[in-house]
Amino acid sequence: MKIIIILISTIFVNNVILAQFLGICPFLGTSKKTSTAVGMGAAVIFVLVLATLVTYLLNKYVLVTHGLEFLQTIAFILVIAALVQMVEIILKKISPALYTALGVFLPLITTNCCVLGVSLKVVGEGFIYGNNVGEAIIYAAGIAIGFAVALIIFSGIREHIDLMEAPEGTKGTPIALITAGILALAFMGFGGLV
Amino acid sequence: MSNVLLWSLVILGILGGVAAVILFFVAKKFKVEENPLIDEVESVLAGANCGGCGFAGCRNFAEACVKAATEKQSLAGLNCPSSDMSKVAGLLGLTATVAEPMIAVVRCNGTCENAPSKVHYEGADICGFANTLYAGENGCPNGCLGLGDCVKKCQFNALHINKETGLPEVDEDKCVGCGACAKACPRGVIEIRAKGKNNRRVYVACNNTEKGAVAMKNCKVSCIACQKCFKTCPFEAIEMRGNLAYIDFTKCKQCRKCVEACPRGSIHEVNFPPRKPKVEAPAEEKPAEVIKEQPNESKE
Amino acid sequence: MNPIKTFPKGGVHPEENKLSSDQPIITFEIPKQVIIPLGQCLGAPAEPIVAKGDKVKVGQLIATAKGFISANVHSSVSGTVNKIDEVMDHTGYRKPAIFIDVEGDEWLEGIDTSDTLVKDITLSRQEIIDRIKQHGIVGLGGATFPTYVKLMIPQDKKAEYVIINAAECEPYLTCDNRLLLEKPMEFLVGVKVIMKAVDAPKGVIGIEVNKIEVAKKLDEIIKSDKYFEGIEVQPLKTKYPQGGEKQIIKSITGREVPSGKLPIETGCVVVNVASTFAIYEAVQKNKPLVYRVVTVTGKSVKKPSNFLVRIGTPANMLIEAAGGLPEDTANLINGGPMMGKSVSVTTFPTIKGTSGILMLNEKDAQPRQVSNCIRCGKCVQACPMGLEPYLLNRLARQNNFEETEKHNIMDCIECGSCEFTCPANIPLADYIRYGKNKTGQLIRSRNQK
Amino acid sequence: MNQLTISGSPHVHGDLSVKKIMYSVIIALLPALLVAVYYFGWYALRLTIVAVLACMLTEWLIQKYLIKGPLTINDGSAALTGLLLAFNVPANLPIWMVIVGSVVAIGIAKMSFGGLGKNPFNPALVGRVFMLVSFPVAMTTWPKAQPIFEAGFFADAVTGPTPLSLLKESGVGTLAKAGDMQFLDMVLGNRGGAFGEVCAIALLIGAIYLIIKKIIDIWTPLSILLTVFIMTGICYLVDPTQYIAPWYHLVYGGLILGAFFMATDMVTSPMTTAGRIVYGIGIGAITVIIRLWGQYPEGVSFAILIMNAVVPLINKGFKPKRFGV
Amino acid sequence: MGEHISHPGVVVGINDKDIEIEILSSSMCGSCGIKSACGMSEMQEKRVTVPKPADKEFIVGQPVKIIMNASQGNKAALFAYFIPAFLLVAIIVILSNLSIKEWIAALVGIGVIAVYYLVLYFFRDKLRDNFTYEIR
Amino acid sequence: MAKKESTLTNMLIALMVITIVSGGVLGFIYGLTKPAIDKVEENKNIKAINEVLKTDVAIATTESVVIEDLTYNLAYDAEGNFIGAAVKTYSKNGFGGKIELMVGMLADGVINKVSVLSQAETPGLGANMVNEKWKSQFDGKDPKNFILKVKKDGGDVDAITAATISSRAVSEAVKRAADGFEANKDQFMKGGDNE
Amino acid sequence: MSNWKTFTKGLIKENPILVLLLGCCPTLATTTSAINGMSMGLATTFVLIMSNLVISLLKNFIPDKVRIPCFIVVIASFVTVVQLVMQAYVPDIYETLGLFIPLIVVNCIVLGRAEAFASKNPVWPSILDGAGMGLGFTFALTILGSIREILGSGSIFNWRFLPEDAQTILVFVLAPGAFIALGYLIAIVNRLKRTK
Ligand SMILES: Cc1cc2nc3c(=O)[nH]c(=O)nc-3n(C[C@H](O)[C@H](O)[C@H](O)COP(=O)(O)O)c2cc1C
Ligand SMILES: Cc1cc2nc3c(=O)[nH]c(=O)nc-3n(C[C@H](O)[C@H](O)[C@H](O)COP(=O)(O)O)c2cc1C
Ligand SMILES: Cc1cc2nc3c(=O)[nH]c(=O)nc-3n(C[C@H](O)[C@H](O)[C@H](O)COP(=O)(O)O)c2cc1C
Ligand SMILES: Cc1cc2nc3c(=O)[nH]c(=O)nc-3n(C[C@H](O)[C@H](O)[C@H](O)CO)c2cc1C
Ligand code: SF4
Ligand code: SF4
Ligand code: SF4
Ligand code: SF4
Ligand code: FES
Repeated sequence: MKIIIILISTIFVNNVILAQFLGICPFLGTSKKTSTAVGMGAAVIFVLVLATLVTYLLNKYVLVTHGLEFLQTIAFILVIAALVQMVEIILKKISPALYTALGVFLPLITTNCCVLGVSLKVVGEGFIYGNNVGEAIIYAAGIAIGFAVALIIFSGIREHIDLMEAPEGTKGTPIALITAGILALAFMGFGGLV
Repeated sequence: MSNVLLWSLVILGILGGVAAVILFFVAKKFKVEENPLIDEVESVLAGANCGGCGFAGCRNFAEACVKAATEKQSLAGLNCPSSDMSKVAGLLGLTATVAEPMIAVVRCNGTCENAPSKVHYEGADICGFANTLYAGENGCPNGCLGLGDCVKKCQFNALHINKETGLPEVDEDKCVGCGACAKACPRGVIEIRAKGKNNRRVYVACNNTEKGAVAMKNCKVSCIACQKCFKTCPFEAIEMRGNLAYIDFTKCKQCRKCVEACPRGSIHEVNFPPRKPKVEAPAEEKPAEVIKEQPNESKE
Repeated sequence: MNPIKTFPKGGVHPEENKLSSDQPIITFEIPKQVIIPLGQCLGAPAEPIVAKGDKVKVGQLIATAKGFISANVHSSVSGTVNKIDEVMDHTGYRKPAIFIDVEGDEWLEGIDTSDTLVKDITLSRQEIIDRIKQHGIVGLGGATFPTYVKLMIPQDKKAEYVIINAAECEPYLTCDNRLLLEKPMEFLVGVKVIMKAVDAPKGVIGIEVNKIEVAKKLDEIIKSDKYFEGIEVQPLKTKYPQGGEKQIIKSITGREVPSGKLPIETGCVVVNVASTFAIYEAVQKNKPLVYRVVTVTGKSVKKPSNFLVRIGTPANMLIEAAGGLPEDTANLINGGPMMGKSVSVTTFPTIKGTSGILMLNEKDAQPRQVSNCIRCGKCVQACPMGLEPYLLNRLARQNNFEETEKHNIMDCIECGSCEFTCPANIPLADYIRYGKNKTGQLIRSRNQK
Repeated sequence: MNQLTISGSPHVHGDLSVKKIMYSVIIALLPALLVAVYYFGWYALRLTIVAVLACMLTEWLIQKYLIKGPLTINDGSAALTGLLLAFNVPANLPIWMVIVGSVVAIGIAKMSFGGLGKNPFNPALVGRVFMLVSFPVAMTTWPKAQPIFEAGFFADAVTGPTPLSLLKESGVGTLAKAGDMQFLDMVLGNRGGAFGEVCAIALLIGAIYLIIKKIIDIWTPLSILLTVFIMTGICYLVDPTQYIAPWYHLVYGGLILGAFFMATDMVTSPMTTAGRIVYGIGIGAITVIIRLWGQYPEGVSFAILIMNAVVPLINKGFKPKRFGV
Repeated sequence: MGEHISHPGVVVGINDKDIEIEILSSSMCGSCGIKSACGMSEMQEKRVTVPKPADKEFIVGQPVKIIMNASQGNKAALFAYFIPAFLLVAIIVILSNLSIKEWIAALVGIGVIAVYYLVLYFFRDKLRDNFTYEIR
Repeated sequence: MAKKESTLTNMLIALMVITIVSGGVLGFIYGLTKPAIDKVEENKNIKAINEVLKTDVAIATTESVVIEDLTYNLAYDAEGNFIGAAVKTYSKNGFGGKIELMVGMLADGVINKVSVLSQAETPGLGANMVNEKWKSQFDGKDPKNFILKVKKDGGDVDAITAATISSRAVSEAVKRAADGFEANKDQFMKGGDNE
Repeated sequence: MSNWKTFTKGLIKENPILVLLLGCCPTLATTTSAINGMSMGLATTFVLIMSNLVISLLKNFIPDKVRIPCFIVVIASFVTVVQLVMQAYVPDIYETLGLFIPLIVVNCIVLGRAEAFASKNPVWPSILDGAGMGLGFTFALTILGSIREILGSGSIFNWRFLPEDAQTILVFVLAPGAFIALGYLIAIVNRLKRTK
């Protein structure tokens, strides 16, 4: 039950993009095509879950035990950077075919404030979903799914907007932001579900 | 307290070390510093992503230039019609074979007055479509249809349709001669010509392929292939292409004798100081001629 | 007769306006000069084999087909070749044509000009097809595709049905209807000829129910004569584009011509009524295609009529005969209002494919205020091919031809149902045709590479 | 004779036009407006007029000074947006708030995207949700229905609960007790709520007119209503003390208005029948979820907006069946 | 049919079976002025290896377009990212609900995806046959 | 200085040097700021304690006890009499997550005052809980006859307009404090006596 | 490029938010009021200046291939410094900005300037560049914060100009309002740029 609550909360009620403002850059930058949005979502889920797991453990078993919480930012960012690189190498070693397909499909997976933000959130004080890996991981996965959901929906709308051609004044970024705003407005309807 | 200090040294040191090792193995894949020249080259490019160079975008073109410069020491084959390639070459320490500046000229002067419409068109505002439907409101199968496919394609806002004449006009200051409009025109009305010395040009403002008699009926200023200009030109710069005279801009010396010789007023001169009879205003901006092959493909 | 059938998806129902359906076919006088365009079929124009000053007879070959998809052109009158020059024809361009000054009406030897019905089919399959080819028969349903090509069934295919397209779903046009009423026997023999040519056991005549009397009449004749065994009449719902080749096959047989494939994939050969009649005349009477029935009509036209016209007769003569060009004519159309082509001059010569000359009045052709697409989906609902016209329209406007290809623009049959139904009055069919044209170029250039 | 026209085929056209469509919808909404004026008097009329004018003016100003495109304000779509926006607010809402809502509806939700037909979201609903979020108090303080013959045309509004807000706050028990919440009253419109949504009968009359004129098709509203009925029905069967009977859900709140007049907005709904059914099911399901478990008493507006966002994906997923494949 | 993804790239190496292509990240970032400043993983160029098409000749340095079906891309993302992420989440959630020490749960989770990747490694040839590209 | 080559050693050295230096610097600054940070926390606490326990009686000594998840800051007057406790309480059910309150409970079990330590409610709505006007409704209420539930739920608390969720959360937090205080009151009193 | 130009380009011509659209998350999240926006901007500016300074000093010591990680460590260190200092001396603001202070690390502007400018230029221009970019960022955030505060809370720099109980347009202090306000702000900037 708790799992479901966390998922609903992170996907709909407190969507990363639409309510928490994390990961806006890749959201705006990679939402031009629907066809890649799903794959992008999968990639984000993986990176986010893995990064959260590692930073969670790092925090709990290294930083906290030594009273070094103030090093969270710098430690996490280093770990995340290295982790993302490692995944890439491992993948290339394991299956060049997969690697190639992904390279063509999603030439970039941007890791960004979304990953760092979620890692910090999970270990932060305001984290209301308890203090164990299971929930931290579910939370991370929920956040990433929320990102994917918003991304997929948004990419559909953006393709539509490109098709219909917005006027000169709002074309491009402005209209994308306005659309995101209306989408956020619509998602407020989910408020109070959990 | 010093405990914390110690631990932070140790832990960050370890993390740094681990990261360094991982990154060493990835290092090969870290992008060699992106050549800063690329940014510089890009900054002197027009930035319109017009595709005139054959690359997807200006940045890709800049990358290609830098690559070519470092590997081949030459920019051969790389040309951005919209920008000053000599600047690019300068940045890269090469001398560019600077192409002569080009400009678009509209080889049709079938204004509403010169070539009154006989029918009225209603439908999609695409020249490429109207071209499949009929010869044009005035009946000239080579003239401008006036629906502005060329205008839509110009990335530089250098073209607009003059409402009165129904013809596109080129803004000399904005046109960079990228040729997008010429490609877009289903009738080959637009030619990319050398801008000419002092920005002066002489060209036949007609694209007619029909026999003189028919052309005369369709349009008051059509070239009827009377060959007067051809015979007049002291430099053999004029050739007859089918039913149309064409002035080769590489040979034309801008003597303007042909302009006077033409009984139909089809030859336009641009940016010359006025002489006795002044050149009429509206069409003078658009120049040009060149006849490539006849663009009849889509006529069916 | 079978119960009424129709195709399931899409279609529209424009006002029928069959104003001339009661007008008997009048044999039109032979004009003083005919102008016979060289490009009369879908495909390459024919090459003239006569020169200025040559004497020609009715039915004499004057231009030969050039290439596989091309058709012979015959003189429709006897007289002297005046010149070979360009004429503003139905395409809106000046195209080469043979001008013949008429002298008398002398037919070429060997052509049976009598009215007698010839029922016995003596020629072999191959001979029939050769005859059709020599006599320059092209599809008279509008597409002007050389008929012999259609009748040459590939080795690995088998024709099961000959479908006679008598739907005449175009508003206004009545030429096929009149032809069926007045020449039913000849027509039915024509069907037999085609069935023999393609070796098909069955012939089905598809007729929209707004012409139910003709259907009944044909049905009676067929039932009363064993000779016509194998032929049946199939009434179809009155719905545009019932006469579209793919639609009529679907209506009658329930089979769908696969995307990008020819009708023979479904074992069907579709031939128009007028073509069938022309085939009868060519095969049984050795008569090349020199005349056809043309409906001259329009709401403001004084005498909407059906004329039997020699090919090359200038349209303005027909218009005069029908009472002159009405004052309020806004749009002069070669063909029907849905598929026909507007022409810019009244003097264009009639060609093999001219099924009608329509003078639309100002009210019907009145300029419509175009607004933005409101995404009502009516075009999607109306498209018989299951396409998304609104999308194709946008993509074509953006010159995004890779996408138009993905969205199957090449399946479009250009029926215009989408544009007819669009409340925003967007010239959808125009944009789609443009897109189709460009997409075709794209595909071709890619295949070349 | 005048000049011949050259145009691509077809040369004849059906006679439906955008203008006709929009004005038909406006006409279809008039019965509901009449009932609203009957129950809410001058307030309802005033808000309607203000919203319609504000929407039209916004559209005109933007087209004239910002977009500089053709002026389309008499095609009726802006007026319709204004009308529907007004229908969705309490009759006693301050005027300036309606104006803000209208400017948002037309300025942000419609013209920013290029005007008629280009907006992915339903403008009136964007306006309404914007107001709901911005002015939560004013937007959820509902006047009681007071027939003008009893209370007078200019009667001051007396606030009272709507069936759904009662339900949300006090549970099923109170609702059953509250005598005035009778089914018949609901259907006739004698209840609190946004003034356009109260009378189901008047709305249905308009809807039937539109369906007969083939302006809206039945699939979207039908699937919405069925989904709501089934989902709330299941909840009712599971626990009748906590959930009310499904038929009440159908007439409560803006469901009828939303299903027939707002979800059917062709601009923001899918193109194919299958798509429309999926869209309707989505709206129905989200409506029920928000109504039963969310913080807002009413879910139709949010549900429609959320499904609007999904429409491009639905259009991708539910293509018409192609011929010959 | 499905949608196609295409990316421009440059041929950087050729052998008898394969060609190596360097993907220009142009569809996403090529024209984005800030790409060098963007997140970390863009700092690398991707070099991918694809089987050489039989009917075409390529030279090093030639700009090409590499085209793949979008559903293949999604399949790749499924294998490479989604399944391991799912495994990781599932294992850890299950284990931590069984009140196993969380660091053990975490290690087991990581161990399981290591195994998963090992399995992928053994099937790498099979996988390769699953992906086809068109190069223009 | 010439640019360093990218060898493994150089990379290791560079990165490690930088991280170690950073670690050192940060540790140092942490040491510098730590007292200030702690003081901020403490001040906040003390301020809140003083605020919520403000009565006629001056507080002489305080002492905190943690029982379960609440912190009780016990206050005694100069004579060592137990004045009351400032209970640090919380609710996780706010509209924007966790809400932290300090609730002043007097020895007789009456709520003295409530102060908001942290909240993340919507500005203009739930965030209005910090307004004195609203908060003051708890002042001097005895939880025995003042039901700590919003009126909608059958209690006595006036909800903030359109922010019932926040109001509920505050009520819940206050109730938690009151209940906890009630349960442990005797022990506090005794503790005071003992001293 | 003159020092002056180095400094001013970030203010308007290459304004990181309005023109380049970098670092959207803090922009959207922290601009609920003018003060918040400005504080975030200033915090970022500090990090920018300091990291530019240090990186330009260290640029020759750092091998190319670990360039990015080194930059990140330097940046992260300064972010942590800011974090600690704010926590100690301006706790209120620290609390409202919350998570977004540590996220300065991943703000593309900071890394971007390090990479694109400081790693290639001497110290003094690097500082100016950092200051210019940072102030441009601050400027944009303050403007956006003001707009949202005026519309959403009826106040400016915490000074309420509307009566206590006047209704304001709440959306503007909420998530949707952030997107919408930024969208129109950029639209306006685009327009100004075009007419120029
Ligand atoms: C939309 C559309 C409508 C058509 N309507 C008719 C029609 O009413 N009658 C007809 O004979 N052919 C019609 N055709 C042409 C047929 O598709 C087909 O070409 C013809 O029946 C084949 O016979 P033919 O080659 O003898 O002309 C139509 C074609 C299209 C695309
Ligand atoms: C994380 C990320 C952020 C991006 N941010 C921007 C941006 O802020 N502005 C931008 O123009 N492009 C950005 N891009 C690149 C866009 O995805 C897109 O490729 C670019 O706008 C070029 O599109 P165009 O070629 O259609 O103009 C970003 C890409 C990524 C991956
Ligand atoms: C944008 C927005 C912000 C909200 N913020 C709060 C809030 O901070 N606290 C709260 O209790 N409710 C908040 N709400 C919830 C609604 O106002 C909700 O209707 C209310 O809590 C229910 O209480 P009511 O019964 O007084 O209407 C918010 C709603 C919206 C739309
Ligand atoms: C059946 C129908 C329903 C409509 N519903 C709405 C609506 O709910 N809200 C609205 O703003 N406009 C509505 N419109 C008007 C119009 O479609 C709307 O303003 C467009 O979304 C503007 O582009 C409706 C139009 C029709 C035909
Ligand atoms: S006018 Fe033609 S040649 Fe000149 S810039 Fe425009 S598109 Fe290029
Ligand atoms: S010049 Fe060509 S493209 Fe331009 S308007 Fe004329 S016909 Fe069209
Ligand atoms: S013209 Fe083409 S797209 Fe339009 S309805 Fe006919 S087949 Fe469909
Ligand atoms: S019928 Fe016209 S308005 Fe309706 S969706 Fe199609 S193109 Fe758009
Ligand atoms: S600031 Fe770019 S993703 Fe958050």
